[in-house]
Amino acid sequence: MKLIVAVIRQEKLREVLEALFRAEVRGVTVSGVQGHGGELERVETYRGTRVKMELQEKVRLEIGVSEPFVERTVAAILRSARTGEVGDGKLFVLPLDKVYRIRTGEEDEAAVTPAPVAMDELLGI
Amino acid sequence: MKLIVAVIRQEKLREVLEALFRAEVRGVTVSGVQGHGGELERVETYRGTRVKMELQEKVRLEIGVSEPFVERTVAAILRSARTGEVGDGKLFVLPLDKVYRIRTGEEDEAAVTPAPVAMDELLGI
Amino acid sequence: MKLIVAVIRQEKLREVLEALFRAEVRGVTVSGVQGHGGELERVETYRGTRVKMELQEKVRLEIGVSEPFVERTVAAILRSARTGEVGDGKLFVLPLDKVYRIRTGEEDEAAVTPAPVAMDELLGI
Amino acid sequence: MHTTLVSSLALVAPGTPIRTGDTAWLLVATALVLLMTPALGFFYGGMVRTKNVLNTLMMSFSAMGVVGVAWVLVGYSLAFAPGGKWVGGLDNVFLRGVGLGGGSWGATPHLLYVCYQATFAIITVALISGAVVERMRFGAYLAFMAIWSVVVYAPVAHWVWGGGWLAQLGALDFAGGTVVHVNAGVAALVAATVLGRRKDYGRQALLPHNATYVLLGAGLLWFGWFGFNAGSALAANGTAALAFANTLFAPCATLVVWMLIDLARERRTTAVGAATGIVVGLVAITPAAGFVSPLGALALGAVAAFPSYFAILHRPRTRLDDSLDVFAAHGTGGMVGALLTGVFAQAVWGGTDGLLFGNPSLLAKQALAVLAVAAYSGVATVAILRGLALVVPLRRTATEESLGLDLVEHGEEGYARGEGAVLVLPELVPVGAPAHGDLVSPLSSQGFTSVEEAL
Amino acid sequence: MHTTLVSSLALVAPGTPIRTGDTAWLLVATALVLLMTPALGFFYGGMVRTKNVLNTLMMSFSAMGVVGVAWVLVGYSLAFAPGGKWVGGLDNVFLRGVGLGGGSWGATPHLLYVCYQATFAIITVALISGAVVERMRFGAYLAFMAIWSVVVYAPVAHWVWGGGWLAQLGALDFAGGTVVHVNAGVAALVAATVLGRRKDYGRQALLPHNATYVLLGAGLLWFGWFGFNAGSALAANGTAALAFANTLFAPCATLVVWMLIDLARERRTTAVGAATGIVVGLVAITPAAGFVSPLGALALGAVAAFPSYFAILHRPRTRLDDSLDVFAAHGTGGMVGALLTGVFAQAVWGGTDGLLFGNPSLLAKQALAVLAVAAYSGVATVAILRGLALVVPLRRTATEESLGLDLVEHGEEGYARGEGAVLVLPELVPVGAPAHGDLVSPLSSQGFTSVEEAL
Amino acid sequence: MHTTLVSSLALVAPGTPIRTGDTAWLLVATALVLLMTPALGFFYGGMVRTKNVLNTLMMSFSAMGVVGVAWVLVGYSLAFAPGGKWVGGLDNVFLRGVGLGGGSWGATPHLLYVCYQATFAIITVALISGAVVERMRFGAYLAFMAIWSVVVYAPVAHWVWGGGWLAQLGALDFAGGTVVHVNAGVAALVAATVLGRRKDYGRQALLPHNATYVLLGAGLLWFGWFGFNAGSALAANGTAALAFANTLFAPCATLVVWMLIDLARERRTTAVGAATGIVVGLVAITPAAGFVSPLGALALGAVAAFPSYFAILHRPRTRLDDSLDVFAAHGTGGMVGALLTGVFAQAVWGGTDGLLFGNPSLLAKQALAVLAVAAYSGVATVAILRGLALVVPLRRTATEESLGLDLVEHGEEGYARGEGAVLVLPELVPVGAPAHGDLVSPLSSQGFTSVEEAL
Ligand SMILES: Nc1ncnc2c1ncn2[C@@H]1O[C@H](COP(=O)(O)OP(=O)(O)O)[C@@H](O)[C@H]1O
Ligand SMILES: Nc1ncnc2c1ncn2[C@@H]1O[C@H](COP(=O)(O)OP(=O)(O)O)[C@@H](O)[C@H]1O
Ligand SMILES: Nc1ncnc2c1ncn2[C@@H]1O[C@H](COP(=O)(O)OP(=O)(O)O)[C@@H](O)[C@H]1O
Repeated sequence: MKLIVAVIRQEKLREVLEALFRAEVRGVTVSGVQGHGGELERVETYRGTRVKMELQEKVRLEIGVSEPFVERTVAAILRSARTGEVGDGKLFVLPLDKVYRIRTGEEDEAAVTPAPVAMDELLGI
Repeated sequence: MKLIVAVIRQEKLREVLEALFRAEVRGVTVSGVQGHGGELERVETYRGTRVKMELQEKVRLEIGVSEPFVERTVAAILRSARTGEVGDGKLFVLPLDKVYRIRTGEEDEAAVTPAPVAMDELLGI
Repeated sequence: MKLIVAVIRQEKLREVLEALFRAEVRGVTVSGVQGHGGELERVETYRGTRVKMELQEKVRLEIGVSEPFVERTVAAILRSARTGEVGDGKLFVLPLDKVYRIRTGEEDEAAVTPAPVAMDELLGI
Repeated sequence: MHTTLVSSLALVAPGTPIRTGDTAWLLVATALVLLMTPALGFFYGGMVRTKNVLNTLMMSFSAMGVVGVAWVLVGYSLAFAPGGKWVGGLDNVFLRGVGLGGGSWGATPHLLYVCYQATFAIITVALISGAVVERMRFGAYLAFMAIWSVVVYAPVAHWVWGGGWLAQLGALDFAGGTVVHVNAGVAALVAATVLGRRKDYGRQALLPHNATYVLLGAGLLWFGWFGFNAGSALAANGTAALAFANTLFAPCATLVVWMLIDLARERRTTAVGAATGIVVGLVAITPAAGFVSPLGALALGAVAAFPSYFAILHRPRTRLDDSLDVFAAHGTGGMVGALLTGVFAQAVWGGTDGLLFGNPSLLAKQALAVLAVAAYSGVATVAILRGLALVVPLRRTATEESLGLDLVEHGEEGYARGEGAVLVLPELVPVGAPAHGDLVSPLSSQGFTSVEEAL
Repeated sequence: MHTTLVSSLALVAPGTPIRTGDTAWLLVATALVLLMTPALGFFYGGMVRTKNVLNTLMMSFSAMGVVGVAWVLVGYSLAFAPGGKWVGGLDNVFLRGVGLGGGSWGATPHLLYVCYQATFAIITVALISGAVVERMRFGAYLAFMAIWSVVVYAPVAHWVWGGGWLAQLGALDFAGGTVVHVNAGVAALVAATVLGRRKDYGRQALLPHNATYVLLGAGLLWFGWFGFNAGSALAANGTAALAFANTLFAPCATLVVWMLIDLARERRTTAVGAATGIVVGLVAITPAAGFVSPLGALALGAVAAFPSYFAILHRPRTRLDDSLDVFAAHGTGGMVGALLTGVFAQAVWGGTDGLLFGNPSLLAKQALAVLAVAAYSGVATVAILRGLALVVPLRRTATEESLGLDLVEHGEEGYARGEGAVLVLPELVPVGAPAHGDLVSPLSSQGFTSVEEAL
Repeated sequence: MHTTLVSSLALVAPGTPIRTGDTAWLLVATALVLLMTPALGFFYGGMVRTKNVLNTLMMSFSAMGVVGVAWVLVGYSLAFAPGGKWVGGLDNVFLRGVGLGGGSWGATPHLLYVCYQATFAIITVALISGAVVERMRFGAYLAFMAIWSVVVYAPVAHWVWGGGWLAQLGALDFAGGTVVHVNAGVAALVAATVLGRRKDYGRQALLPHNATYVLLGAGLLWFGWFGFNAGSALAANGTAALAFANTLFAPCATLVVWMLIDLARERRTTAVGAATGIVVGLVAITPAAGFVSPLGALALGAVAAFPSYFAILHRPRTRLDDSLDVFAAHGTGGMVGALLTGVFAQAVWGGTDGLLFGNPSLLAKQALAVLAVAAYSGVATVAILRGLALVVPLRRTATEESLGLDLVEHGEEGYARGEGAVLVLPELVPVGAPAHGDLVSPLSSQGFTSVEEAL
């Protein structure tokens, strides 16, 4: 089990989510963060006071995956989040001791496999 | 030392915090996140444009605990965050190399044990 | 490779960032979180209803560093984030299996070393 | 319908001459009172949780539509057309016979008078919403508004202002202390009781998500209230000036006293409290505005702070989830104002002499007016809500409450960030189908790619 | 310049006597119409994404400056000074000959009439901005406003209100259905087409970042619109009262119908929809306000909901990125209102009898007026934009769109949190140097420490 | 007290006849000026950090209470009751002798005139708050307001408008360039100096947390300012129209010039800048509004942009933490306006001829008026603040500044999210006990479970 943490550009979120779904990764937790790296900084002016904004808005993804999924998840993110400009972000892979699905108490692999029930409903869209 | 990361329902936050305090876990860091999993999605409409909201508001807890506390912390969260409906969230346990309490520089176990001073003040409430 | 996660006081963010830059750590991801620890709580009143605010606004830093940088990064944070009052926060060091720079696909050490291109531009400020 | 429409379109009733100065003022006053309803929306909307802000705003905004239409169709006539002691006649149904000349109300166009009174009906109904926010079904609320404005508001307005029994009795209500505030306040109390508590009430802290909106609303309400009170003179004359001054100075006093009580109790002056204090002062001076001296208004405003302050303090300790304290602010404030009118009113300033000027009987009449309005409003509101409940459930389920009424009732968020939002092309979701369920099953990867790129 | 200035400063033209009541109302009405422009800013600003809120607000606020100045210099004269069928003369350029007496417009000061009309010119131009938000260059927009207000707005105002050919023809436009709404609506359509779509249009969900601002804007617009419509009587008389009543009741009906369509289609009543419904009702009643009966206004408002509702529903399925549906709300609403004026107008209420009262010719004239204004506005707007494009690019690049126009055009954020913001002392960034690039290279640790501590 | 109260309640002084048109306008104008104070709250509130937004708003809202009451009790009398060169008499203390008839001010009710002037006193005091936000103790601020309004505002108003020495001298101040803006601007400068800088000033970037509120405030201020300036004609006449037009066109010019300077310097037009430009234009035209031609107003507005623009640019490079640039906007703008009145004023438009029309002596009088008001305001404000400081500390500690004044002074958050908020039952926290400490020790698990479930 690994926990994959990626910091990506805001405007890439949708593409990355799509790529993840195509890679059959269905569970993901997202949050808004701010990053500092090699990017150029914004200058803003308020009533004659100039400020440099050191932090850029980014999005952070956190995905718990079982071993067989690590590679494709990483690949999906790396591919879909890239623009080639400085500021594309970083991807971290962390070891994970244990995962639980809170609803059922299922552990590890079982905890991150999508509930089959959802599949039926797909037809209802 | 472990870092316990849990993604739970917003409305369960208070119950989970209570359960943690009962389990004598006093330190916790909380943040607002958005999650995608097996949950049903919300459909919203703005001037005739329909959008599906793929991400649900969730709360993320991050708790550094020493080994003896891992089990009860996990148990407390699993118990208090559960509703049984899809969307209850996940709990991750990560290995932790080191913990520091910034105020004192104390490390590891000492870093996550509540400061005794707080106990006196409890009476003052 | 390690992932350093620190929860600090909001008002210390600028000092910590400065300290990190002095320690030549250039990449960092920041997010707003709320913490509960040994701090005193705020009491607020709305139309005669009194509430205790259990969570304090904090800032969370996440920094991926290569081994040689771990010590100085930790030191920089511990030094710059300290006030000595309860509530200074915690610092966690997590093992990291892998880091990628999304822009280039570079891995590990290379992924967290600042792009040399940025250096030229520094002169332009 | 066609003939009725055409024939009533064709009718322009004559009237007495109008005066431009008075008309100018009544035009403005009417616009000001209409503005109070959006203002109330923000006053209330700031006090609820983020997930219910649009629903709360909509409870005020929709009142402008529903009650406005009901007023044109029958409300005005029931309130102000010649009628009996209890209710007006049907002469002005569909505004038949309403023209552009002056009449008994003054030297201003009849139609403008209809508008002015319409804005009162609208805000009165909207006031009630504060008691049922975060849980009432919006459809039921819309129906409630239409019925209540006709069945409760119109007759009560008739009693006091349309020549009904309270007018004949000699009870004073300059601009609506009983008609508007006691009436709405009691209805709110009853509605909160019938609807029941929010599921989180008393368990969780339900905080105002945007206190700046509460202040914005209070500021705009004060501004609009000059139209409400000084406009009630229906002329740009000395009485209007008196009512204006009292509407300025009474809330000044209430605000100062409110801040002092806050300071004494908490050593802090809350902003939501200050906004509330302003509104309470405005409510309290409403029945008295054209009848008491400015110094009397100052005293009245100062005194009126106390009952409402402590009512608001006490209410959360009860089981009554009158969520935004409509009763404590408007009901209590209106009652106190109506009674104090019986104390401070003065013939020399345009009223009837009150208790302080040697005439205790006025106070008795005031008390009777308050009781009568409270009783009728209470009973009728229960009846309407219980009746409605037979047809449609009045409140949302606990799950829907959790989701928030913005999503459930309006399918929107107040402050959408758009992260993770995916366009759904109309073809994918058949019209009418998913509907109120609000929730569809999760997107497959197909879902994502099916977004038509080449619009 | 100096002599011109001094000589025109010295001139106060005489005029007929003024009436205080009428003047009082026109003073207020003018202030109310001016308020509509900030209100529009919030109505529009709430509908864009967070990163463009200031730009969208500025598109309205800057109109007050640019169009106001252009109006004083030449616009007013071209619209209202004595002239020909097509355009006014130059007699009142720089407001020469404009004094404080009354005249053909009524018993109110000429200068006040100039102000009143100025506020119409301002809002008309600001309305167009809704079609080009989130991508148009602000500099180009400022130039566009100045030119359009003089080249398009002033002549069209002359046609209808300045004694031009449409006035002579007998087409009715009480307060600007064609002059303001059809005119701006068509210009918006054209501008959206010339500018092209936003890069994310049809690909991403572009959500209103703050629906409460949309409601705030709608509430304030309604309030201001009483000045717009009832003020157009230019007197505090029965016509003003009629226009006022219609401006109150028509949107009530539109709002109710809009909510009902929403309910029928989605089983939910959207708040952004309700705000839109109010505005559509206001637009539709504008040309008819002083010509139809109140019940006619109710009917007109109800009917007018449909075309705009379905136009707004349909538009996102097209390639047309009229981003905030200016055409669907104002163009369509204005056309429907202008045509329905030809149906519901009545001589007995102050208009000319329309279709419903046996005179189909009025409807033909109304249709001609709509077509003429639409044609001229469309052609002239294309010409202006294409001409401007030769001098300056009209829109921002895709990257700049991504960054958001608040940053790119204004160097600010709407809601700055200040985390990670570092003071730059003026000495560090030479004036004018980094400028529009907005971006400077990353801070070294020196950058941080160079913040002068001892100011 | 009882006898005084009753006797003054009983008195209604007679007066000359009133005119409905003039009264209608003054009623509205007064409401408009009152609205400016909440508007100012939002203009200022948007510019501070999130943690101080409520405190900043409260500094404006509380002025309505405190200054309003002080005005009724003694302020009005000291300013406008018959008196000497320096200060008015005590004839109208407690509003004794104030009735509903007209008088020297015009054909409007005396009591309404009191209200109109009250709104000026309120906003003048509220203006000062911009200099001391984010650090001044609220209690000290409340006391300061009460004293300053009586000791500084009332006499200065008397000098200029109450028949005092500046009126006798022939200095012109149509609507308060010196009385309101120079007065408040200098007091602000002094207050910022006495209070000292915020702890983060010059070290951290202190950004406007909500620039949309700054624009909202500016829009509402402009709207209200028509009451301020055109209302100062105290009649609905030609002068009112002139003042109205100038209040419309001067800020148009200032706004355009401000945006052009911004463009020239930064290649970007800031939104906060545009809002500031509007306010500066309004300030500058205030003393001149009824005395200069519309074209003169345009010129005046354009010129006035420069001094304030560069004052605002320069100030952050100094040690002076006049946090929201009250002096640069109101002090400088008021001085420039007052002096330019001496340049552009014209007898033919209702003023005295100024420099441009061959009369340099007016400019000298204007300069004297500015100096006198600035000197008195400066000295008296220092005295009041130093005096107050003997009784109560004027500012919060550095820790309290860090926490933010919303929490420390009001015990609230502007935008509460409610996560982690726990209800405290009143029984648990004894009334009065924890109080200003704001902080209690951490919750044990008991704390959580002690929330009474069965209310
Ligand atoms: N060492 C790091 N640890 C954590 N986050 C980082 C690190 N380096 C960069 N980031 C995050 O990645 C974002 C982009 O990084 P940056 O270095 O600018 O671009 P690139 O990876 O393309 O060189 C930053 O804004 C920050 O959020
Ligand atoms: N693999 C995952 N990695 C990270 N977060 C996840 C993962 N799967 C689910 N989550 C988080 O948990 C939440 C609930 O998960 P979901 O799969 O819907 O419910 P359940 O766990 O009850 O089947 C999601 O909204 C998301 O935030
Ligand atoms: N065990 C923990 N796990 C995660 N975060 C913690 C933990 N303990 C404390 N924190 C975070 O650190 C902040 C300060 O901790 P606290 O215990 O109050 O102070 P101190 O470390 O000075 O004793 C808390 O607000 C919380 O965000």
